[in-house]
Amino acid sequence: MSIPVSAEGWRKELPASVTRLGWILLIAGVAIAALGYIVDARRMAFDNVIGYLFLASVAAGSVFLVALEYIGGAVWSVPTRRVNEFLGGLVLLLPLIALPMFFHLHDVYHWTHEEVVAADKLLAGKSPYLDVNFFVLRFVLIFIIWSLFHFLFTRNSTKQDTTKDPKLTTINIRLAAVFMPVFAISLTLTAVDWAMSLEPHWSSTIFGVYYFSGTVLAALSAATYIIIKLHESGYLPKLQRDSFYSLGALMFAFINFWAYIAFSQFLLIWYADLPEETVWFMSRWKNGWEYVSILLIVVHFAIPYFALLTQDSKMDLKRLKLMAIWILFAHLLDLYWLVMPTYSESVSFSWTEFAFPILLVGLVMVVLSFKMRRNNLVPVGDPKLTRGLSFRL
Amino acid sequence: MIAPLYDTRQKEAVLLSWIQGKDSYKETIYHEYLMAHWEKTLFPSFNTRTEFKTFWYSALHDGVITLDERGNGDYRFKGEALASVVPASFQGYVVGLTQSYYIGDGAFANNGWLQELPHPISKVVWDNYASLSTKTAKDLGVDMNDRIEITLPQGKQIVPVFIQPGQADGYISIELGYGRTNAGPIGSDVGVDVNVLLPKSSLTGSRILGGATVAKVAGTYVLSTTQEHHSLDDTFVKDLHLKREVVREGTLLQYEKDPNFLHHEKRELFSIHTEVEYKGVKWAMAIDLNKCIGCNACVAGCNVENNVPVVGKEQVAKGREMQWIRIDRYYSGTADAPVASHQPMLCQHCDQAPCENVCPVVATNHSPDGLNQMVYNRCVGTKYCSNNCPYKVRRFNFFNWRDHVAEGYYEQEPVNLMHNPEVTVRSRGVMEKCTFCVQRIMEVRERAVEQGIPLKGSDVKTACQDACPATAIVFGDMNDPDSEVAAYRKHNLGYHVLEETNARPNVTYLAKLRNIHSENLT
Amino acid sequence: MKEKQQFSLTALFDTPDEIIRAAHETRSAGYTRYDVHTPYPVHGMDKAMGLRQSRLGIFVLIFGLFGAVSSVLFMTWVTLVDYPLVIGGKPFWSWPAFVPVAFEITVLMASVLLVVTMIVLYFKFPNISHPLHDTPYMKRISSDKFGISIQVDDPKFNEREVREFLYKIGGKEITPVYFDLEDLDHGQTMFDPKFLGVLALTAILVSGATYAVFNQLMFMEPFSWMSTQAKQKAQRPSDLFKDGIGMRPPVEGTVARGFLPYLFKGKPDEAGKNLVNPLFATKEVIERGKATYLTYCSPCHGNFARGDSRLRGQFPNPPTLHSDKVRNWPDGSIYHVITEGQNVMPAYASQISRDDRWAIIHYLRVLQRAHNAKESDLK
Amino acid sequence: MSTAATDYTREFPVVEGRPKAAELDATIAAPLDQFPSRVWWIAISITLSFLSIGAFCIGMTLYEGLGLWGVNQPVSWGFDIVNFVFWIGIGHAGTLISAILFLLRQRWRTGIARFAEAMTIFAVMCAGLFPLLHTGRQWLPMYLTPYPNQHGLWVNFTSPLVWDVFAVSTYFIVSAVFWYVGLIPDLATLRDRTTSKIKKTIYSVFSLGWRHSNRHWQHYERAYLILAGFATPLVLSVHTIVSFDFAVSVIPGWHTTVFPPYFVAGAVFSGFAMVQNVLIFVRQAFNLKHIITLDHLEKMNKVMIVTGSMVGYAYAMELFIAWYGGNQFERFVFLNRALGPYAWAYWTMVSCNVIFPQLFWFKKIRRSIPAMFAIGILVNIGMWFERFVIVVTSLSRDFLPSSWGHYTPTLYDAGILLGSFGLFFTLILIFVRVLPVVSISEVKGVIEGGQPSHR
Repeated sequence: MSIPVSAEGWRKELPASVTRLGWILLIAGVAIAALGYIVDARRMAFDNVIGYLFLASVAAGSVFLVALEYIGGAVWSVPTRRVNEFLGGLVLLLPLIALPMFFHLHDVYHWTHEEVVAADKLLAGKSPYLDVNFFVLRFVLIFIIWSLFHFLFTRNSTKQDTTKDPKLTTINIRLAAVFMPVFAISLTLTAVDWAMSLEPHWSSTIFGVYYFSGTVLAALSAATYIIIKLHESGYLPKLQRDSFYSLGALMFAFINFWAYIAFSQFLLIWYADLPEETVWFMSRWKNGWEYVSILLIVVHFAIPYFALLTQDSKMDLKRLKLMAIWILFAHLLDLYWLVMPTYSESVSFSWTEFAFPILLVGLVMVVLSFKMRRNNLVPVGDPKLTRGLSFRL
Repeated sequence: MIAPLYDTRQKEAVLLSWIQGKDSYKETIYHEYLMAHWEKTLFPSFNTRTEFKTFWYSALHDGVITLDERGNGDYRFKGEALASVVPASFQGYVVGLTQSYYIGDGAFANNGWLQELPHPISKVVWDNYASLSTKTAKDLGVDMNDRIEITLPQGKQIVPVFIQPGQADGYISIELGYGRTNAGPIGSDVGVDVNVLLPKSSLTGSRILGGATVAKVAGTYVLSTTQEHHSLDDTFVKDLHLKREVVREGTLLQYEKDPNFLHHEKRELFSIHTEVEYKGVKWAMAIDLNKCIGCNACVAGCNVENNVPVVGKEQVAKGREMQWIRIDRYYSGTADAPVASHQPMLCQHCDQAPCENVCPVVATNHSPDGLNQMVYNRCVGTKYCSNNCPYKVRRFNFFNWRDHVAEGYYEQEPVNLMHNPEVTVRSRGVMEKCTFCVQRIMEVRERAVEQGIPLKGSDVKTACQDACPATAIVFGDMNDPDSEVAAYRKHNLGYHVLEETNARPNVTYLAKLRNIHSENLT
Repeated sequence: MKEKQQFSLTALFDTPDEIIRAAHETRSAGYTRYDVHTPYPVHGMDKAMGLRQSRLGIFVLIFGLFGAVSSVLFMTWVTLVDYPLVIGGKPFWSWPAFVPVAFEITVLMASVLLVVTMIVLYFKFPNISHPLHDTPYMKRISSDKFGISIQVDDPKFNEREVREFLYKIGGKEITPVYFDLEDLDHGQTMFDPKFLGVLALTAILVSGATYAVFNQLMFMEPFSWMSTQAKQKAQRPSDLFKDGIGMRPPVEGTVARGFLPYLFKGKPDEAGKNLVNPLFATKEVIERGKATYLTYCSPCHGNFARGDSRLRGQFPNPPTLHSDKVRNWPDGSIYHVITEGQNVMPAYASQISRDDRWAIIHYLRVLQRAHNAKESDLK
Repeated sequence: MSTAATDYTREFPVVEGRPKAAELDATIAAPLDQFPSRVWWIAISITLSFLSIGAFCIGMTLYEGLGLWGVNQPVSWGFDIVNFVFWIGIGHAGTLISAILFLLRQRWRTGIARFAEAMTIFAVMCAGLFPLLHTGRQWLPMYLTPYPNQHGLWVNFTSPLVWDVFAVSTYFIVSAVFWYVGLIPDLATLRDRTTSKIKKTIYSVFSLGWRHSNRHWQHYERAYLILAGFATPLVLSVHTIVSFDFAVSVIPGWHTTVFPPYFVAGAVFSGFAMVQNVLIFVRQAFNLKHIITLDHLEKMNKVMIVTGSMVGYAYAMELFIAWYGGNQFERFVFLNRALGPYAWAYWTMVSCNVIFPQLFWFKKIRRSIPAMFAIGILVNIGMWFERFVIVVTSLSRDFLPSSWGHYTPTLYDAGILLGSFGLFFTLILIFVRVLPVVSISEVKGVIEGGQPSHR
């Protein structure tokens, strides 16, 4: 089978309308967020945490998916790897999203209040870790690590477009091997810092894995949606049903994985019934939060589970596209459910919640069009590309 | 009081029949003699208007009579009398021989229940030993379970070593009553005979003997204890019972200033699920740590009431003692001046018992009156309940103990007659634990039903409560607001052990108050 | 010589490519009763043969849902309806704890029934014999060849045409396959004595073994059911004591707590003189006395102590208790009679507790008063 | 292929060389046709003597009682549950290879799947032995199943041990069914190969009349896919439920939410180590080096680094959250593990599970048979000690310092452990003689030229 491997054959820009829409959404999002900070800074700061965690999911998750492809020796995802690489570029924008939050740490994190910590033996014991300077330091370190790996992966990958050197693949495989443990720790710390420490008395050892399951889902869904959209618009014409099936199957697997982790956490805490642990679930089971909790189960598990259960549904592009969007929304809901009960004891919803989703959608569109202008949409130099394009189950 | 078993005669009856001549023996001979003696000597001095029989029966019923005896009225402490007891100075090591707490001078050596009662302080069972202070042990170069030879002019004996924090330096105390060679299947060859150290002249005199020479001898002898020993200066485990709020203590001064001082850091307890409601009687116990003297009478009482098996020394060493209630002893402070705390620990009959959840066969579950009940016949013995019990008060029959100990001694006639017919005799492979003397509860309940009156919690007395000489244990219905136990539960000093596990125990402890202010002990 | 009938015409092929093409050709030629045999699943064969996708998925969905629903319903019934027990303070219906079992049952039902369905429905188990078995054709297929077999019952079947067709599409070793008619008819009856004998023998063996294991073996040492207890059970005899009574009476001459012996044995006068009713005539005491009286006394003395019960005539008649004698007796005398009995009246000491006896006396006094009411009472 | 820079443009042949399908039949079926060699007889006599030692210890335990073991108060679970979790873990590799790798379309699984599945079944048999034995009254196992009885009593559906009963029995049944379904075509091949009449009858019966018909293959493949789809969550659920045995409790060191995924990772980790160890012998003994290639072993070693690192992550997470959570009991337990009386077990576990497997980062070690064998053994030791650390250290020092105790296993404990290994390897030795250790039909499908070039 002959594959066009000339670099030009694969570089295509997104239409200007997409870029324009991206900018409009981005600016609108920023405006809403700014307004939110003016009107209700505390609430906006919590929304900012959600926004940050969401972006971190998509960005770091995409870097992870790139690394996973290398380390797992997967071929089916080679033709679409660039999408993950592009989305991975979002890690560079993480500080921008996080920045406003840093000015409102006091509103969000209970442990930043020195007088509270001094009066609370438990929090005092955690103060070496839950410390503003250390928090920022961790953020910076994690940002550097993610950016570095993203940079190295993409640099080698793009270099390969011209050199076609299989050694670059070998280097990336080794890098991916190093990245995996680093990613595990950094993502866990992100989850602990940004989400778990919202309720500083509470802790759960599985929390990092829980956030990881959502992260992979979010990154995968974002990529899936973009890939299908590009395929439908003629950007990736050579893709076969088998590749989409793999995306769908992976999505289905991680939906189950998320449910498995979430249920394990719940069952163990419910069963032992220790007040120090149950308090976290109980605050999510009263004052209206119980409806959000139920909604989360339905939205994040039940519906996507049955929607993607059969073999055919995983190859149905329309359904896959819908489910990708659906799961992105579910992940947002998941983060909302994780973060917002700390903000208010009773469930509440406000326009400020829209700021970051709009902003982030715009951001993704802008970043994508920027990247697509400068890069090949397909890693034309990758030695596995031919196999990837002819991948059959 | 038992009627003669087999073809036996009471020793008094034997003596009497010798005095009164041939064919005078009958079973009641001593009884009649005793009654006649009382009628003649004691009864007239009472000068009551009742006849002798009434007097006799009421004396028997009460168990005591009050004699009009007055001393000389001088109750001052006579310091000089000490001189006759304790010599002014000792040479070398001093050996103190004391009666055993439980088997006395050895008369009860054949009673397994008593042999297996842990020593109130050292928690050693089935043995006597030379108790040394930490410094003395260091001087002698011995450690726990080493053996030393004690030589006195009148004899010598090799005794295992036990290091006892708080013991006076240079002083070695050993219990008498052990080392009997012919005491029956249980009591023979238990411990060492230190009677050989007693001078003939001192059999009735002082048992504090100076001038002993002590030398370490080769070999070890392993003592069995029911509680592990942790070094008092190991910061890792030191004072854990206080840090974990297992034993809570305060000072009298503290209490006077602020009666609620225990509960300032209020722990909020709630459940993720709806909690079970108990209407009607709900059993609960309260234990006042101020009153508890750590004597183990409750343990003995429980053993007898509930057919608790004897397991023997080796099994205790393995950690398989079966007592349903135990007295935990904790040290705090330093090895030279330790502070000991006692805490009776038994099944807490938790409302949200972690043991119940995990039993696969529902052999342990909750009764409508709040008892954590154990169904022996359903139990398959997974031991999961014991693992999940925060208090580790469940006991497992690793063997058929009665068959296993002393060649089935406890299964033979007539020893088996001593088992309480109201309580199941457990066999191997089943878990058991404190039942709050459910058989006694049922008895009171039956009586209440029979008489058509409501069950009154305070009518039930558990065996440990009955046995407690200090009335440290209170039992009753916590839903009865007037009951003593309800008052204890509401007491300022009341607390539950390991509250944070949310097990909701039904045994309330009253924190110990130490009056250390006046003695300036801190 | 058994009668043989042709089953099909078979042809062998060497490579997967050939067989795929051959299958395709066969289908295009319009044959319907044919089959392709390959030693392992060859990709794309389903398409080449034009087979529809297997329906097993639907079965699995049904089995799985059945497992999930039935297990949850069962656990609900057990914990809510049949035997609700408080376990560890958890609610009776602890749904999170049901999830693991429900999941396992779902998987078990779905996967085992799936395989059973496949074997029975598609592999036609237990009817597993087939004409192709034991043919040289099958032996080659089992090893490394690929084959097509076009059956005789195909509407388009024609020996010559098919042979030519197979040859045309590259088939080698084109051979017919035959089968025995007798094999098909070789049915077995239910009432074969041998079969019945085996059944009977199995039944005897199984029931015997069950009985031996569960009623004999399992009750021997070392298996313990705690049915023998090393203690003197209530109401059981004992070999140890000469009188054989296991539950020992208190030793003579002893006094139990709360039980002073009755001091006026055989001395009714002294009892009357010395005993005083320790209870006050409160409403509760009288109620209690009434209940006890009606239980123990009324059968003879009558509900109103008139000595007019149904038992009249069967014994020396029980007297009325309204006689002057009884009315003027001190309480102690009545107590004595209840305790010790009188004439034919037996002692009630062991049936009626002491307090109850005194309560009866109070009640009796009430009856007596009612029977001889004074005028002042009427007011 | 190990010399030059790796060629990414083509898929590696799963089977080395270009064996013909018929040759495969002969190679794989060879052990079934020959009289067992002397090595085999020596091996089985060793394993049978281990088995009889175990049988003796089990018999004595049944007769005398659990007191023969080292268990006590407070450590009521000892070797029994350690071994149970260990063996269940060993079993997980088989299902992972046969089901999860099947779903992931990893063709290299074909060479080892059959063997791994057999190991799963044997390991589950060994594992199942221990929960039965560890109960005090071993003659009452039926009490753990909900059957209608005259007491009117059911089981406690909130008990993890009941979940275990369901999970382990489901796992065993489904694994056995999965294994058997995989065997059907091979049995048919054997039926058509053999010349012995008895064998032919047996194979005929168990091959259910299989005739390699594509009309059957079609359903067969579908069923196999669905079974794999069920086996995957099932295998996760089994070790998850085993982890629940500990994690639902309130005992510090047991109650932690990361246990489910951590146990699953650990199970796969130890299972792969065991499969790798045994396969090294099998490929040698039965001339299967071209079917079970060095690539297979290397891939398994890679899986071991991944799962080993997951286990390491869980250790780190437990330590971190024990500190972060601020619960003094948790903090104590983890300090006690690292520094207390069982520190030796803890450090054995950490070094064997986290440190030594890191050597697999080096390709040379990954492809060196002696090195990987040694590391595989170390991993199995480490994983056994992991369960020991979890079970024993947590129990020996829990809440009340007064009830602390020490656990010392007895010879009976050791004997039964030895016996379980005896049982496992005896079953394996019998298996390699009576059934094809490699799936004939699956391997035929992945040899070069095994599939049509155009579709």
